[in-house]
Amino acid sequence: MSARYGMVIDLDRCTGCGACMIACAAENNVSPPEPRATWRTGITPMVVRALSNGKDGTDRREAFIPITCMHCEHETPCVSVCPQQAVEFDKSTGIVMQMPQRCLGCRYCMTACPYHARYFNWWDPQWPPGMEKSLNPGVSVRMRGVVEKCNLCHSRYHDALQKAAAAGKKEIDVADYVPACVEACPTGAIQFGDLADPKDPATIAAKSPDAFRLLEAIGTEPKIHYKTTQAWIRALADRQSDRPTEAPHV
Amino acid sequence: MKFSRRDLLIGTVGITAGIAFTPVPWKLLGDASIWTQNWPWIPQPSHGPVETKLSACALCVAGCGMRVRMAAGFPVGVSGVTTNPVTQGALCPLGFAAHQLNWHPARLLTVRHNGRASSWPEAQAAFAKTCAEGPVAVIDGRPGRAASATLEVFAAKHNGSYQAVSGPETNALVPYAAWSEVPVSALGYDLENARTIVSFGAPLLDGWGTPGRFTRLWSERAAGQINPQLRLIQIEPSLSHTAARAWRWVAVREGTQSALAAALARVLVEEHLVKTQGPLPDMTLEQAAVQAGIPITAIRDLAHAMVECAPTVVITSDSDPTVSALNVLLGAIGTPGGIVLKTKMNQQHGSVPAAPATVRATVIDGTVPWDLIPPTQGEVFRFAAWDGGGSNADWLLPSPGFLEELTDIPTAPTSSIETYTIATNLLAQPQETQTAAQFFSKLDGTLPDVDKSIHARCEQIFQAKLGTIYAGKPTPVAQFTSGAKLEAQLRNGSVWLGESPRHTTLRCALKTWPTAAAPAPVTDWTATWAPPVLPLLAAKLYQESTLRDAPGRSQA
Amino acid sequence: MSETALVDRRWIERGAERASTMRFLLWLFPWVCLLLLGVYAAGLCFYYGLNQTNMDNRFAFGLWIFLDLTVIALGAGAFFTGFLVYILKQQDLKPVLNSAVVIGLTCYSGAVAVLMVDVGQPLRAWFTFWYPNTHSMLTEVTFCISCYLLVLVLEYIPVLVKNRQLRRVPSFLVFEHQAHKLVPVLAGVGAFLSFFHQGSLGGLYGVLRGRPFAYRQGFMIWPSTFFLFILSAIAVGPSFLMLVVATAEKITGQKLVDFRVYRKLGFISGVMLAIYVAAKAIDTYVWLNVTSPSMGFGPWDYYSYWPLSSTFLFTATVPLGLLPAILFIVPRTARHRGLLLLAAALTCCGVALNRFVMTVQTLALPTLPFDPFLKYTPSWQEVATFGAVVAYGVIVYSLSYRYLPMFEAMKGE
Amino acid sequence: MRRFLLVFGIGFALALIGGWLVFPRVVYLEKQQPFDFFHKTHAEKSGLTGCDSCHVIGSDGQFAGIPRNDVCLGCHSDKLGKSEAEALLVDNYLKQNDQPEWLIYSRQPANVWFSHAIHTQRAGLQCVDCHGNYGESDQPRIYEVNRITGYSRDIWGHSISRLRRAPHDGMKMTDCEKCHRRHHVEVGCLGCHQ
Repeated sequence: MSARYGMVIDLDRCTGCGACMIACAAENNVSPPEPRATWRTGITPMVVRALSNGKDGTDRREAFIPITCMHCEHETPCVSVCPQQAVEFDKSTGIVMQMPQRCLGCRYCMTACPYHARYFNWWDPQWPPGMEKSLNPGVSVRMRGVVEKCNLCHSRYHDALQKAAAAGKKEIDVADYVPACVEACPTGAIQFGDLADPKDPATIAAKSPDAFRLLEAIGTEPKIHYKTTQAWIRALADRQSDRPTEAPHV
Repeated sequence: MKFSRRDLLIGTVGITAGIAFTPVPWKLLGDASIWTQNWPWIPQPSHGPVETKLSACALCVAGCGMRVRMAAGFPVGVSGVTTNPVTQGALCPLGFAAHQLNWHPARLLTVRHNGRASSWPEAQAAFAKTCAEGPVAVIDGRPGRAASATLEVFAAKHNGSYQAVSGPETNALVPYAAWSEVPVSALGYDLENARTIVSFGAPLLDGWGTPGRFTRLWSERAAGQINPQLRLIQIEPSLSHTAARAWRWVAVREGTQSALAAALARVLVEEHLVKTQGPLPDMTLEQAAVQAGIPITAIRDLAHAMVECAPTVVITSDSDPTVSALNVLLGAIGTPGGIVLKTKMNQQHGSVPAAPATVRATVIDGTVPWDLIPPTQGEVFRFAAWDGGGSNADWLLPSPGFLEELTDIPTAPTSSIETYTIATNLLAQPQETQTAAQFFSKLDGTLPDVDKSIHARCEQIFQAKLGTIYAGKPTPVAQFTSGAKLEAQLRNGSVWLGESPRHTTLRCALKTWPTAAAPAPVTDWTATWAPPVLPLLAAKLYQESTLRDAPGRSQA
Repeated sequence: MSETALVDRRWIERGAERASTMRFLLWLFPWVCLLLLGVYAAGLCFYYGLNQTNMDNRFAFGLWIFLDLTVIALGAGAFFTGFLVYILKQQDLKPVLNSAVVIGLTCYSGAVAVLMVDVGQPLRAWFTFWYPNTHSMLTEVTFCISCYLLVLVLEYIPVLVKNRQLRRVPSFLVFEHQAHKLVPVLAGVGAFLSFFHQGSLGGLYGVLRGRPFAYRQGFMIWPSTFFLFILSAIAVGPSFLMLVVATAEKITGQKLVDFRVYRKLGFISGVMLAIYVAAKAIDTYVWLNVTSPSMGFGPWDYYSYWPLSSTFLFTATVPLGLLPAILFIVPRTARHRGLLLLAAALTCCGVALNRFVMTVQTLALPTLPFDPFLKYTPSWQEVATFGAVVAYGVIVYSLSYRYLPMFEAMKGE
Repeated sequence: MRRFLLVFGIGFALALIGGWLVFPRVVYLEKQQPFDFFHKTHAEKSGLTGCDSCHVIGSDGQFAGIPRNDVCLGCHSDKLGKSEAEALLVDNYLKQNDQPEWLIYSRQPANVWFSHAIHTQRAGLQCVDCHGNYGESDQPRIYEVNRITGYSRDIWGHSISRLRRAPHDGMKMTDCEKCHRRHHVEVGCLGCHQ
């Protein structure tokens, strides 16, 4: 069994509510922000960012784009650079795995990632007293000085595997493995599935003419696909229009 | 022979050499790095059996169904319930971190009197005293609960008043209630049948009503389509999240929504886009256009667009009769896809305003906006699980937090169909806390008990034989053989959904075009979030990312 | 003469002219202060973590990585001079060999020290040796640098035991003679290792497929930057060595080496620099016209942002590359001591600028279409640590100069 | 020269003694279990033969680990026998409905994910294959914790050198890997980590 888990995110359906971000943080034991943390030092394995067509007034158009680890299939930039195998491409699932306990925090992988989907723990994670009881037992807590990122809610994959084993099955039940962000999306904008399975709805969606991927020309074969019918978003994504010169209200 | 400095040197060399042939350096090297992987100051998840339970979120009036993952007896994750017919598995962003709220730094676990720590007996005594002196006003932020009945009875017994505070979504329905002489709680929007929705600043895609209900509709019928089945026209000064995703966004000048509404009314009637003949506003199209800062042609187009795809319904962000009147012209009241009457079953909770002067004590319960100032001179007792800060209540009384209180959840304000849910308390209620109902019952043992009233309501539903119970699979109430079975299902997180709305029984008479100052539109995205504090993880949205602006409400 | 001064004298080579103890201490004082400040800053980083720096998820590498790359390039003089003397038998460079070794040692040890502060979990750094990822340029760098550091230490010991007092320990003397036989071998090993990690440092960025500004095609597994870095390092090494010795001469007011040595070093620098500039020009052309467009990035994506626009590329290659090369090679200018040193200084700046562009500009440029151009200013902790490395270098070199016959010994032979 | 060797030798010997004999006693700290428990007695007296009669695996594959009080209550609703341990169990725990805080010998760190279900159901391993013959243990084992890492000594194993070890001695990653390699089971980092 060799799956290739991936997503197709319909940007036209994304309302930018941020449910995926919070669901992700809660599922993966990401601590509440350190008071000094900013959009450049925070930890958001799934982050929704705003897009705009750069115009003002009534011509202005805005959209939102959820960004997470793209689980690059080919020449995975972060895997080859890690000096001590803390990042790994899993052949059986296509998931790019990050092992914070192996990481020495050199941050080379972060400079290598074109999607900026990797996050460094600049501070030790902190919870108010007692809140550690609300931690997900399926995910170990990271410590200061290591890099983390989306592992595609791997603890849910574990549970699915275990359930299958207990039932004497080899393959997991597709319904048992759904990442937190996918589950959380109130508009069902995120389609999750096995892109290696030609019959999987996600695979079919990924092949639609409206579908695209970010920085495809770099050739890393990301497994997070996007979808839109809006011409201006497509133009922006394909780097046909000029980009912002200043950081988004920071 | 005696020991020289040279010997010491050589001896040390010998020891150093020897150490290398022992496990000491190597094991220490290994253990040191293992230590960094298990730093004592980094919390560890607890061990214990993991189970999944169903309940409902009682933090705001939406009352979404929640699937709660429990480990070692504590909630470690929440998600929506896909079998819930209303939310269809959705929750608001804040809901996903709600299970951490019980440990929020602002959690109230001690009785506070004018900022100083106090105790329950003292609070009881103080309250008993004031009760003896005069009438009591009870302000209920969550009317329609079983507990609300208890509060109402208590208020009545102490010749006081019971007042329900409602959120913007309920307020938006007030005008129709007034015009058609039915209680607000009986009204709802039949979004499922609407083809065009004109929102005057209502954050329809951003926390309006019940999460999931409209968002799912929108994503299935509108998202990304050039000519969608469901047209969402957003009329708002700024490009909000909803405006950004709407089929059309009309930028109106701040606070001129009434003017635009008036202009639209004129176009609709004068160009015979609607059957009804008025009433008409006094304002002329030109005046209105100037006020709203929108060219007349644009207003005409908008009016046409509104009726192109009927049925059309107008939704306001808060009570605004001048805009609501458009629905009368559009004939969107009592018709499919408009404002409809829910099938009525639960008894009504009227709201009798208190006589300010005479009231000696005011009790605030439920998720009442933190900045609410009760219109009385008397002592104020406020029940809250979290301290939102800056409350002017004399007494802050800690009440149960998230999933710590057994309560039922009446129909959500915007819903067009009656629903009934029970939010089972998956966590034990902390001894430090009391609900208002418990507090009152201590004074008066004869008050109706919440658990019993919930039982009674389940019985009611069973007797009426109407609607459907949504558990794993939907089961019509009529098929239930005993009320106990039905109650058990509801207590395990199932939802009762009433009959589909009646369209005929609602008549709405409007003599003249209403004139009222439009209230400030809901801009703060957390406005519909009832608890005074946000889950800490919410800061991911505005501190650790630039997705949203930090909310106006204090973060404690 | 005070007691301490007498003791101090006893450690100084007989007949060697050195400053008075007092003056020497005065000279050391500011540097020691700088060093201590840096150590304190580093301590803060160890205790509180890297939030003490101004780096962030986007600027994951900052001042320190720039420092490492530059310092190691400047230290290249050590291996290359050793290579010239022992392998290519250029005996006339022998007088500066010891200083080359000292410079190399300080540069490399300083760089490694800073790297240890730079990583988030220093106590796990040894994992790289236990679970190495052979595909990573960083693994290559780590292995080579740590090995070469060992080599430098071994090369330094013979110089160390030439000290007047240490010499008197018989076993040390024996060791020194044995070591001398070993030195050519070490030089060979050192040269090999250095070639590799100098290259790998370039590869570090050249392999970043995700950063079209840095990504280069190349030969086999090595991107072109691999070879460019070797060239630039070899070019700058002798220049830096020359500068240091000249400074030493200036401060001590003594003539330490013959001018011919300078010219030789200059000439080597010049030739290497010329080759490097040519190679860099070709590389840039290929990159801008073939590599980068194939990834959907054009020059505009890199050079439309002020302040780090194309001016840097130009400055690094022409006034700080071509110009010094000419000054070094053309006899009329090379004869002139001042111009020679100016050229050396320019070369050092040029290479530093190149390293800056590779490290900082790469991270400042956006890759995602909706990303902004980012800025970063190092925190005082970062700067202080940087300063500490410089101070450390000065102190070690000063001590070595004072107590070791660095130049005398070589003259003697 | 002889004297040199002598002094050097003494130093060397001291180091060896310290490293091999003293060091292990220093890094590991002995800890007391809540009360004595005898697997053998349970196996013999109550006929609870299989491990899974107490250590169950749920339908969803969850491993219950050490049974909770309700399981014990099955038999120990009131004191069986006069032993001190029995008294402790019934009075201090079962009656108070307070779970004894057992120190778990084979407890893996938080970043390890181990599924008993997969290893027993799919791979068909027996409990003894990894845990040894607990069932026959007739006296309580001492629990030792590493002062630096907080791990149970069973993880490193009782042989400090890890060279000549008993079959079930040691539960480090290398031990897992060895078995996986033997059975050609390939899993990525997150196959066993979380």
